[in-house]
Amino acid sequence: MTATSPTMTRRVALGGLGAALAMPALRPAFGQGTPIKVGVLHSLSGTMAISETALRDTVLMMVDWVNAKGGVMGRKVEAVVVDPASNWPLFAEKARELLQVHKVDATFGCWTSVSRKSVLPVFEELNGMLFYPVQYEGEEESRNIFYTGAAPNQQAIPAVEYLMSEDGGGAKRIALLGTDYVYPRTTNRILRGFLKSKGIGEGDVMEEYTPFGHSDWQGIVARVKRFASEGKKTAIVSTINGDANVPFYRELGNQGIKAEDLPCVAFSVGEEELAGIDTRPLVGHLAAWNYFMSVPGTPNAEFKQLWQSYIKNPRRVTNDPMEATYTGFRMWTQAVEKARSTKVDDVRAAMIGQKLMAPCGYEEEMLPNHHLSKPVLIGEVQADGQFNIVWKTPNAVKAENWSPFIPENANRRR
Amino acid sequence: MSEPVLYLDGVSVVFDGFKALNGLSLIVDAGELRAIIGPNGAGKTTMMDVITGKTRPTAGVVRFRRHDLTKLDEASIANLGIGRKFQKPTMFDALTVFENLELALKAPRGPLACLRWVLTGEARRRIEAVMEEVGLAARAHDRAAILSHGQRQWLEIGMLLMQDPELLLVDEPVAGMTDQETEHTAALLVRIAGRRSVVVVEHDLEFVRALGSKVTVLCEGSMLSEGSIDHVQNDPRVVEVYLGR
Amino acid sequence: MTLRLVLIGAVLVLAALPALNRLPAENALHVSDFIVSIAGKWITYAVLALAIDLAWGYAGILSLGHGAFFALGGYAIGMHLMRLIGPRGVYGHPVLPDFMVFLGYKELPWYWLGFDHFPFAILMAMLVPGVLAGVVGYLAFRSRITGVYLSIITQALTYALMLAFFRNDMGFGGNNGFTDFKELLGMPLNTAAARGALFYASLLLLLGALWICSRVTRSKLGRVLVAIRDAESRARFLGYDVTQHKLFVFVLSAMIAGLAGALYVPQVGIINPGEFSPGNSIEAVIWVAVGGRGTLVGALLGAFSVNALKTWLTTVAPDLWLFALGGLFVAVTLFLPRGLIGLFSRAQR
Amino acid sequence: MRTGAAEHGGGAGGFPAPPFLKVDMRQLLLALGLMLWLALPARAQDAFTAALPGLAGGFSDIATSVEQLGVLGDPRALPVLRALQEGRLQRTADGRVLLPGGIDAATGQAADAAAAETVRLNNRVRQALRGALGRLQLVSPDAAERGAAAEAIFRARSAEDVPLLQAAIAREADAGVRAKMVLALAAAQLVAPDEEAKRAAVARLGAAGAAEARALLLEARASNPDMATAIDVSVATIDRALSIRRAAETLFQGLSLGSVLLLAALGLAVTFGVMGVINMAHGEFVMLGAYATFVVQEACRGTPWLAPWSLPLSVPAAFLVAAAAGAVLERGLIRHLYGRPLETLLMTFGVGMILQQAVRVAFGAQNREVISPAWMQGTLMLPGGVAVTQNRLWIIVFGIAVLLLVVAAIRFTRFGLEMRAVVQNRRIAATMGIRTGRVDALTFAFGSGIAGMAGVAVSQIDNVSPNLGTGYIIDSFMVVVFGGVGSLTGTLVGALTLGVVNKVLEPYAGAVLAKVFVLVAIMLFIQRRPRGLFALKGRAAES
Repeated sequence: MTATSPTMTRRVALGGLGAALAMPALRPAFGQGTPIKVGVLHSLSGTMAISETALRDTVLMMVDWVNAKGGVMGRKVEAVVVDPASNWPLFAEKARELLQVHKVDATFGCWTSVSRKSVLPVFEELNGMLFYPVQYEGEEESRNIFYTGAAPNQQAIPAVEYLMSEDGGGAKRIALLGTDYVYPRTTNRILRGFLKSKGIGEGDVMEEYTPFGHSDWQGIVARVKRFASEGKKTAIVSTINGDANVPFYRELGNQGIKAEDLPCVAFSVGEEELAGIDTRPLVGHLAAWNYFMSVPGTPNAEFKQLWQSYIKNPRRVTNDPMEATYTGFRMWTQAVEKARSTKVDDVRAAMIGQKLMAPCGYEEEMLPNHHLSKPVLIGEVQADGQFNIVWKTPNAVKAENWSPFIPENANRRR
Repeated sequence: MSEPVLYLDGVSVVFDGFKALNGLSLIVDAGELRAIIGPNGAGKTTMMDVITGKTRPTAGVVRFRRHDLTKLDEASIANLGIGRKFQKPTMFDALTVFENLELALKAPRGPLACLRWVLTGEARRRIEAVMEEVGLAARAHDRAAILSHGQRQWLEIGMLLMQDPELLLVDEPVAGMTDQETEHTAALLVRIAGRRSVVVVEHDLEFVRALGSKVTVLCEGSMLSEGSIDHVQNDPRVVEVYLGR
Repeated sequence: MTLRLVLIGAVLVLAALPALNRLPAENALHVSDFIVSIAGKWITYAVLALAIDLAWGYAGILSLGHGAFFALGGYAIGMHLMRLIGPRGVYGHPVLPDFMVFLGYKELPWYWLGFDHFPFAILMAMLVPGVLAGVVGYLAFRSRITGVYLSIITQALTYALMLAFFRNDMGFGGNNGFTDFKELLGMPLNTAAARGALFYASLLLLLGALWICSRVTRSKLGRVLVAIRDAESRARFLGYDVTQHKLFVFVLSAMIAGLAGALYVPQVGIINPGEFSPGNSIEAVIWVAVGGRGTLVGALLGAFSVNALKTWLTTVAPDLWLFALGGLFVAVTLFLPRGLIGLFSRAQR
Repeated sequence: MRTGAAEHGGGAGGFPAPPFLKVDMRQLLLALGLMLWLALPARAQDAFTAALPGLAGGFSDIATSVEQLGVLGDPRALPVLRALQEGRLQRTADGRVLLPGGIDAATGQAADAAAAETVRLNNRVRQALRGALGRLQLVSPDAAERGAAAEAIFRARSAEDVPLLQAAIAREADAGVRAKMVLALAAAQLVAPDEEAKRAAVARLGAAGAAEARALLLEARASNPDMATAIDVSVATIDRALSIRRAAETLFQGLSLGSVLLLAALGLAVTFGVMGVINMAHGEFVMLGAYATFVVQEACRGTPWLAPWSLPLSVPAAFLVAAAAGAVLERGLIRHLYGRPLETLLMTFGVGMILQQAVRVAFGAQNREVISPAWMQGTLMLPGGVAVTQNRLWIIVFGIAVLLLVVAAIRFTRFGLEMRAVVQNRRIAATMGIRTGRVDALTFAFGSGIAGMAGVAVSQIDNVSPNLGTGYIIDSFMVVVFGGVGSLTGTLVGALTLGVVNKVLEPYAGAVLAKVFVLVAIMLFIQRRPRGLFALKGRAAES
């Protein structure tokens, strides 16, 4: 199915040329009807390109995949790729263009919260449908967005519970390190509430924020070491954003911080981020996600195979947001088939309750709050850059996008 | 006797240990025309720079009437009534002859005043008169960039006239001029000198002679000799360092 | 003269855009909703380009920090828009914006007071950039920092502001900045009517900015600025206080940029510290270079053409557009020192 | 993208074993262990085999087994625990535990390893493992191993370690190892019931002056209220020692940041300072250098004897790549814009965009992994207990070396002479037969090449991604302007000053505000001295 080369696929998106050009001869014949268009709104240049290009490729892979199966409702699916260039107002403009000019039926896109916040009014005004594949801070629920990444209760809280458990080392003191933006701030606020409920005092929590792309971690890591020398088992909870992680982990390794003494659990570090680091000094540090590439089972094996043959590189890794994109795309095709329509209102109704045996090895379900039920997995970094799953929830956890640990949510408008 | 217009006493300027001016003293009276000569590096241009505020003296007194020039910046000094013509004619190439003169015309210099500025008939007549005087009337609307070297000299002299200063500092005004133009310039400076003080720096001794004024000879940053052109030409020290070569 | 005619024509076409949008879709003159919605944004970019051109093209002040003034204006109106959300925020707090509720603020910081009034916000959109430009300009011009040094300083200025605004503790919403605006002057945003109104407001601002800029450049002040640009020290010896003149035009330019930012934000629906990024400011300078600096029309032409190109290329060539745009910048500086407008005036001669 | 480490992880071939795992040593120990085992009473044998099945269970079973194996003192435990630590211990579905090579740990016989899977670790197991191995290795013939064992016991301490350590101390000949053991003994005594020994331990830990000792003391304080005063005195002693050390470490951090700034700015000091060219693509040249490092590393990967040298080899490679790019840029574009610095600025910004996207297209948008060689990893203890990270120390050294290289190139080479001549008077230089165009190209290439070398250093501490350069360009310009354009001394002093000031401010103001303060301070400073710290006088300052 993936005989299409990446460049050719790009050309489809590029010129909107017909599939005839790009698809090989054994492509199934499509039935009546115009192609179904999906928008791809991921940054291909600028600071976020590091993370987002892989998601663009994932969507294109899924488009190929569904077309190889005969399309959706017998209609071909066509991707419209745009580059919002890590520029938030440009995200809004491109969203509008996708909806008004290209009249896409669904859009897969965004990584940062601010990009989602920027396009949200556009999707609401023009009644579009956005699939957002990244774990985020919650505190949002738009009828035009389906959130296929984790809400805080599906990632952060289980991870900290694990750290405090006997298996996780029994941490009594927590250093919250994060990049200074809304996801870490919110997550840490939720965690503070949670830690308080577990009887950990204010004095045993350290919170520090750094700018995006922060590269000089010497001082902060030294301060964390000092924080850890107060005679209680200490752990680091990192909400450091993608790019700053490489220098952070290098510094952890070089300052000799061993996972046995001072474990660090991260919520934004996956296989892609580790690909830029020598992980041998980091063995034992943790990450909490809803998917790891090392998950056993057929759905994941298929997913990995699909990806590595599409990208023509047997060593390319998969990660959690890619899996969320995959899951979202498949649920969307299921919902379209169920609704027998691509109209946003129909598909939205059909989306709720969609189930899929996801690559993470659990059955995920789209809940009425537009979030997925997901399992929580905790993995330890291994020397080969993969994660060794050391803990997982028995079942998929329902998303709580409005955290009970944020008191203001009590008087939230509904 | 009235107080001097320009009063320099013991002025020294040191650049990186090199003494460009070394205890220079100079007095220029009202209405006086003064020629300054000296070999290259004698400090002529540095002296001009000190008077116009471009260079701060390391030591010494520089006064224009009662004003201490060492405390003022270039613009304030210019606005006190000191005009300067540069050795290398400098003007605004992107502007026309007329506009260059208009900018030089004595008028309020603040940004708001410039924004509100309206060219009155009287101002236009003055500009036109100066253009006649410097022989550029025909080129009023040509950009300064396309003038010949001699015309640029004249335009700068014209700008000096428009400023209507009390003291004119003129650095090598006749370089690149024809003999006829040189004569014309000498006559012009002499005419101006009645009402204003003029300091001329020049190499061309014929021209200095034509000015018929008192001459100051600078050498190595200080005054070597002063007097009529005949007096300095016969001063053995002058002959040795300057004329003799 | 011809340029002015072209300009008038262009403004008329722009003014007609919302009307052409009402035509039925099959009409040849029909303009899509999308074009109308981004044209308003481009107009604010054009005003920013005018402001930069006034400082750079006429007075020779190459500020690589004009994006900062634009963003500050945007933040001022953004604060107003946030105040107008009132109890419609997610947490239903009557006064505090959501992000403040969230970060545990108990009351509005003092610098947020007054922004519930529209005239105050607009005043601040001009004053804050103006005062900042005044302080920075005074210090820099007084010390005779010119040319590339000034460019580097202004670039550092916008960089420092970007870092500062990224901090959530500043009380400006950190990285997310301000979004989710509801209304302005009683009009609900996100409606065609509001977009039309903002479009015409931007057009009015553009005309106003053009009028002010041409009033300045055609006065004697304009000639003084050119004089300062070409031979700063000569202007001093003529008695012009260069610091004052530069400061005047720099502050004026910053205020125009601030107003442009103020109209930009309600149209794009978001303001965040990314607007301060040095790259944005350089890009805006490049619009002016592409169009042709030292001519007001050139600034407009550059802003529209580069942005139109960018909008088009980011869709048709998402992987390659940076090559095209980068190549354009290189080609223009090498081969068209007077910008696109230079092509026209060369053709005229 | 994961290119290389997967090969490493496979462990089949070239992966060099850490020194303490040398095969001969292991065999030696194994033989020693077997001999002891034969002499052991049957009861211990039972306890050993009884503890083994736990290793095939869940993480907490494994941890319990490990702890049991550690206190048994049974030498057969050593190979089992070692294999576990290395991730080479396997277990079968029926609960048997297999050593590498498919040997059943309980029986010592070869067993069927077909359906076996690797026993996985978590941090709790690792912690237990460290303590257990520590106890077993305390008798190791290798001093370094005994030292590591003492450190492990220090962290894992328990009351049972006291006699073990006392015996080991009595035997120990190596003073360094002995000191570690004494400290570990103090840690163990702190949790043992002997009150008298505990008091002595408090004092000894206080004298050690280490952060870890401080943690232990504070931990003990809660359970020993009667000793609170003594503990407080010891903690205060440690804090005094630490505050001095901390100041030294802050200084080091500042110098380290400064040396990165220096490296990034040195190239700019040449292109901007000497030639007056504003190159906004400078950061992209740094990025090219980092990618050159990556490419050299990949090229060396296939040749095992070359692989450890890939980083030193990258230095000339990065220089050449960036210098070539610089020469092309200068000859092709920049020379047409001499005398128009502002246009050069805009043009090179466009070039930067193109370079960034070109690298993104060629290498992908993801970060590339550049591995630090072993000699650049970890921490070095300076006298006085000041800990400095190796990679940053090497970057400081590298920064100084590059600076000296630049100075030497300008002072002592024909090229440097011609360059200075052209800068001082282009026309006269030309009349004397210097080909000024060539000198321009070489100078620019030289500056760009230095940026490329900076990229080698940056690849050791930062992301190797297409955006790498954007993070350095403004800082570099600030360093050059602050230090004084055209002055290498200025660049050096400027970079180090900014680095140290930044790091001193950081704990008080946070990383962002510290940087903002520094930027504002530079802007204000330049008002006072528009030409920077070390202003050049004369002609160069005129422009």
